Amino acid sequence: MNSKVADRIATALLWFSGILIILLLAWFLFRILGDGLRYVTWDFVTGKPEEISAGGGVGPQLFNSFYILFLSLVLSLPIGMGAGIYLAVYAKKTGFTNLIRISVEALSSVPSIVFGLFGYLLFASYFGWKFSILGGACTLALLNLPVLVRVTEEGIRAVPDSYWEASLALGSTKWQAIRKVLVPASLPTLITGITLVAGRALGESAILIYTAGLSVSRFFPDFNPMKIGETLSVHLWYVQSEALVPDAKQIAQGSAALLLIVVLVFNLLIAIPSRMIQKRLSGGK
Amino acid sequence: MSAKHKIKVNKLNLYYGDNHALHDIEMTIESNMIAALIGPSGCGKSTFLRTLNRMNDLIDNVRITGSIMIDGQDIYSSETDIVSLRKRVGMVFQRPNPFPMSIYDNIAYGPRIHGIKKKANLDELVERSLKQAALWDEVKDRLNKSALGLSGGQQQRLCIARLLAVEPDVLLMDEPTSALDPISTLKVEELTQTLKEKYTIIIVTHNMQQAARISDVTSFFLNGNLVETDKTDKIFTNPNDQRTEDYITGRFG
Amino acid sequence: MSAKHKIKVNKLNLYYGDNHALHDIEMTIESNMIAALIGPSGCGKSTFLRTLNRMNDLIDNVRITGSIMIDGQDIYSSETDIVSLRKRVGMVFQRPNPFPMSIYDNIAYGPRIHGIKKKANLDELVERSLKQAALWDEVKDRLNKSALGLSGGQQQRLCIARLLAVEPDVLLMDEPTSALDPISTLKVEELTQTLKEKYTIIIVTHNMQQAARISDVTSFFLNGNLVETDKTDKIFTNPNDQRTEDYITGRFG
Amino acid sequence: ACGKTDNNTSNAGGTQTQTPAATAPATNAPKEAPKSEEITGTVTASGSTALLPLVKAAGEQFMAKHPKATINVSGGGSGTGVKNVAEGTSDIGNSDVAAAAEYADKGLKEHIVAIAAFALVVNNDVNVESLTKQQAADIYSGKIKNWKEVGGKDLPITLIHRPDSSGSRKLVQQLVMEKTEFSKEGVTQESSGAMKTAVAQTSGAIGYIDTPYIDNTLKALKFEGVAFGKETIKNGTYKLYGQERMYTKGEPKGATKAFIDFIMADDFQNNQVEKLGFLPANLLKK
Amino acid sequence: MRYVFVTSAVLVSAVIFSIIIFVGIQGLQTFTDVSPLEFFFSTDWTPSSDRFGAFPFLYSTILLTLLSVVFSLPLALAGAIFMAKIAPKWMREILRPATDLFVGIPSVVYGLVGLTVVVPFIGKVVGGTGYGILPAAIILAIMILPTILSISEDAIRSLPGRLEEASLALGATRWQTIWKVLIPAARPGILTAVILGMGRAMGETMAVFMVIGNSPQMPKTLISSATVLTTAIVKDMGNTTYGSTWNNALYLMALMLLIISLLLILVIRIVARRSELK
Ligand SMILES: Nc1ncnc2c1ncn2[C@@H]1O[C@H](COP(=O)(O)OP(=O)(O)OP(=O)(O)O)[C@@H](O)[C@H]1O
Ligand SMILES: Nc1ncnc2c1ncn2[C@@H]1O[C@H](COP(=O)(O)OP(=O)(O)OP(=O)(O)O)[C@@H](O)[C@H]1O
Ligand SMILES: [Mg+2]
Ligand SMILES: [Mg+2]
Ligand SMILES: O=P([O-])([O-])[O-]
Repeated sequence: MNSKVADRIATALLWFSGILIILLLAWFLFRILGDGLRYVTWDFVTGKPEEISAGGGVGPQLFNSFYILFLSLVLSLPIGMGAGIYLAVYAKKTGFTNLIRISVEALSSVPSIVFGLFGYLLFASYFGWKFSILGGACTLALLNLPVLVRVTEEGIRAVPDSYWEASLALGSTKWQAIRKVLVPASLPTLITGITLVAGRALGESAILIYTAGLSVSRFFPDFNPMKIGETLSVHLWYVQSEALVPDAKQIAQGSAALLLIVVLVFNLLIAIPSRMIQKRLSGGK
Repeated sequence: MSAKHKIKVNKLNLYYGDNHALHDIEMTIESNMIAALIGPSGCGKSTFLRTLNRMNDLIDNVRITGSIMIDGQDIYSSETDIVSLRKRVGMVFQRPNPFPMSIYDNIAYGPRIHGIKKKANLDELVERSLKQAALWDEVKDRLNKSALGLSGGQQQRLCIARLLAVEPDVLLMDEPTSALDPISTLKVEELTQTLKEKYTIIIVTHNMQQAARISDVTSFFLNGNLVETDKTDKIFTNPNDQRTEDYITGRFG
Repeated sequence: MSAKHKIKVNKLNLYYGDNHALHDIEMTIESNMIAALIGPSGCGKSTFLRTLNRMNDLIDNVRITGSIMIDGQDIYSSETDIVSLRKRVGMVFQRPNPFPMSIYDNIAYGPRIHGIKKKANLDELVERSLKQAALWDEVKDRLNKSALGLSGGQQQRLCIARLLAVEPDVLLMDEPTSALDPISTLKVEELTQTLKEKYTIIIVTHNMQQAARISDVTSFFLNGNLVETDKTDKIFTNPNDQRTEDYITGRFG
Repeated sequence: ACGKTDNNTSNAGGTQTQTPAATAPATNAPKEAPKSEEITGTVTASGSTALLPLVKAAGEQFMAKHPKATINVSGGGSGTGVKNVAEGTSDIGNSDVAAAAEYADKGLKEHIVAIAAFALVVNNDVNVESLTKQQAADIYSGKIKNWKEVGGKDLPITLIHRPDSSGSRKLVQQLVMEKTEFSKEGVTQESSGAMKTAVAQTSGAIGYIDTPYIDNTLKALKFEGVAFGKETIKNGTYKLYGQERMYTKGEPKGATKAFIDFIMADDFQNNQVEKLGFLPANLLKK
Repeated sequence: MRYVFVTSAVLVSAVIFSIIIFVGIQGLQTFTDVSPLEFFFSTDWTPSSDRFGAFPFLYSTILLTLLSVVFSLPLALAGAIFMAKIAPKWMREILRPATDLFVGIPSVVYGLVGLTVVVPFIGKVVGGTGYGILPAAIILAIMILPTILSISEDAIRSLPGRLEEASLALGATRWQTIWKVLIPAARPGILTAVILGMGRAMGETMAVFMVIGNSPQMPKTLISSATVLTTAIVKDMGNTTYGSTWNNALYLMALMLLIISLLLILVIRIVARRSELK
């Protein structure tokens, strides 16, 4: 009956771990939101930052976060999906595709600080863009590429072969089959991937310090992509480490809470349509 | 002479890499007939069927020699447009494979990719195809629901309707009923009988009763060889080849 | 009285959520017999088999009423120890499912979890079980190789040997040969004949020839109902129920 | 060496002027009749965190005066400022110390904009009021590890450093440590502000920051018995100060020039600099 | 159309190659001024006096990475087993999105919590400043927990159900089944999870930067100020001139990071291939 006791103890321990993880996560949320939520006022979210006195907002930083995210997706989605489709559909098993596959894996393992160095030298310095929203977006796009390639490939591979065959057997070209059947059917996976990428882009700091800079345009919103463009995550780090404004700690905590809310909302916003698509695709089953 | 045959296969050999899967196949198939392909598992029935609309082109390392003439034209010649070949020679698969879209969009898929955009034309085509596939009455009220919500048998008829909407003239069917229940099977079998008035149908089946029930001619494959082709009656009562007889009477397979 | 029967099933009903999958099943099975369960796909054969060692407990939303007595003890009573029930009532599955370990470790797995630790005892048990399962000669030189390297038929016999090593007295087999080639099938069938001297065997099969060849009694299921149970000879030559006759002569299914 | 080609020089101020005018939404800037000498363009300044309060304040005042000009100021440390201006990623590099020798041939132009005193600061729980130069050097080189060795209570010393990029650190090296090396013990903080927070929060901590940062959360030590002040610096008894520099790549142009001129002008020098806790650039010359 | 796809794929390859070449060339120039022996084995990092011993950074990186995995793995694995095999459905439906959310939390936010909660706490309990490898490892352990957990869970969940059935049908308890059959069978997946977690821990920069103390020395204890490769790069990259020995040395550290990451990927591939062969 020894094994039964062991079973019971193990089960209890596993339950304990599960609960501990939930508690840990809850504690984390509580900490961040509990410390920061009270600073997240409308003025804080939309206001311009103050350089010296207390009471500055993070409006431009929030705007830049989304603007850089948007630009980086515009840049990386076509290439990432293109490469993903190539690997999933066209690529036969050759040295060439193997090389590409290894490249994607290698690229996804590159520490973000290395991307930061690369982006700084290439965009800020060599292209002479200085610290700019565009430079940040381009570097982020590089960071995102491997994730997008992978989710596209996985998404399309997960689509049953039969769809592909059915479409071709109806006399479609490969491109028609990809566009009208494969990509729509893999949309939920793609959307999940995009959420992942967006989360990374919103949270990235090491890369952007070197490419997008540490301050913001005085105009808000400023759509000029060549302007310096500190994002919210970078601001959080910078403001607490520079600590020049008297309310630096509050701004940092408020930014942390705001970032968390943004990530949460983003997840929700994307999860809902993705679930709806999923439902439609599976015929409500 | 040869133009009189709908399909004429000449010394067809197919290799999957080193695996010689079809040996010197010779066959002719006439219009408005149902030809059944039978044989034990792995004998090359599906492989042969898929050479007829060049679906094997999708597989790496496939090598083909010999020729297949459809309407007097060699489908393996370099001039052949594979896309329009596949439009003419449609295929139904073993497992129903509707797209994850509405019933309507499934049927309209083929016409749309071939350039029909007008709603009225599409509506008419969808209705006609579904009627031809004996599915219209069952689905006419739910055309905008997902096709994946249909039962297996309905899905298979939907796939046939989807095919009919691109107006092929040859239909290839690879064990189209093996995933279906008996009642759905019956419906699909009945459907083939009405379709053969307009189409040439080639059907692979494991079920010898089915071959006997629905086909006009039957070909028996064994280990990549075509053992014999003959009138279905003849094959099932008095085949020329001993191996055919052994197979049909259940002595192996 | 009832203690004389090895297994006695009383008014057994099983529901998967709302789906009433087994209706008032009544059955008795004696020791040292092979009982075959036949019936069309989806009729509840596997479901019934799995009630006998409570494998259905793993599935959410399963509800069971009625009782099953094995050796006079209700296996669904609250006192029953499921783990030791499963030790007594072993199961072989449709697809061979060896663990990704060595052959030796596969066989020794059961004894080890039941507390046998001594190398000598285990060695002996492994050898005896493999011999019983007619696999010893084929694998005795590669006991430390992965079991996944065996052929399908060998894997299935390995699974049987693995079961025998825990010394059950009832063997449940769910289509144990349907994934196997004819020669492996034959070996497994022969094995059942030698095993029945020591065990009570209940086997689900799609293959009526197989049921006829190996079983002593046969039960015919249809739509979750047990239509009839009788001596196998009787069922296959002169069944009581018209539906059984229809099924056996291939009129449906 | 791809980064620092001549396109950077042209970037300093002048060429920038069109970009914002072309794309920045004009609606945000108050509509004014275009003046003939209206200043437009973006100036980015980075570097010394010691000088940061002054540049940020100057930037705000400048922008208030010139609604179409943007001054972007960030820290990073003096080394960062010099590097950024040399490589063309900033228009102005702020520094507490003269640019390192390696920048000699980069065509950097120095503008001394203020004098800044700095002080050795300690946590409020340290009961030492003054350190000699030798004591300070021994503490920062790790020779002295406890406050009791310099007359305080028994409390271990925690060193708070600035990174190598810091001008303040270089000043301490030059003025206090001379040839001795900094100990590697202790914690390194990114900026003057962070140094202040760390010293204020860590028991037994010592650090160094510019005097504009000093408030009652921590304690400034006398150096060689002298407290910092305008007079003690002027008369040469308080030795811990630096000349604050703004570097440009070549002669400043456009908005950059206007901004530096604004800071150097008497109005700012006489009325603002001291208010911000700094001393005018010409203090020592007077 | 095909060529568009090929071009995209080639582009992706080009990116990684240009990064490797670029960082490689720049980094290797260090050796014109610094001997490899000094760079890799000296513990004295005083670039202002031309002493470039990067060993402390490498050492701390490895120590920190291993420590975070050691902290994270038991809980992550237990959580994965719990989610895959034990948790009721409703609980799984809380845990899954919760872990997903935690992957999405920006690293600076983790850093901030480390700085405002963990560092002061350690300072209070153990004494000292509270900065060092320990708080960094705690924060990283929380950061990589969801990564390890969800990949391991997938690995366990994707095991064929027949393994579990086979074990239970032999009279094994659930725990015996999990411990003796499922975990060994899922080992390649779990290993992959651990390696990916290691990669993430090793590459993390800002969160570590905020809590590790940043002294360029060999850490004597887990709560003495230290520097890892990533933070060494961030700390000085901004203020060293391109082409200087110091700057090159930072690129060499980036190259080391890159090489270690690539090696980890290689390990994953080998693990994957081995489990495929089986
Ligand atoms: N994609 C492929 N690559 C390599 N060999 C293949 C491939 N498809 C089929 N084969 C081989 O070709 C031979 C014929 O296969 P095919 O699928 O045509 O048989 P079949 O008669 O349709 O069998 P079944 O009745 O089981 O469908 C077999 O030996 C099979 O293993
Ligand atoms: N896990 C489950 N959840 C819900 N319904 C189930 C489940 N397993 C089986 N069923 C349903 O119970 C009925 C009986 O299934 P069962 O698997 O017992 O049939 P079977 O006779 O073994 O069929 P087959 O010959 O195809 O194996 C079927 O309608 C099936 O859909
Ligand atoms: Mg086939
Ligand atoms: Mg079954
Ligand atoms: O003023 P610093 O930041 O260079 O010390």
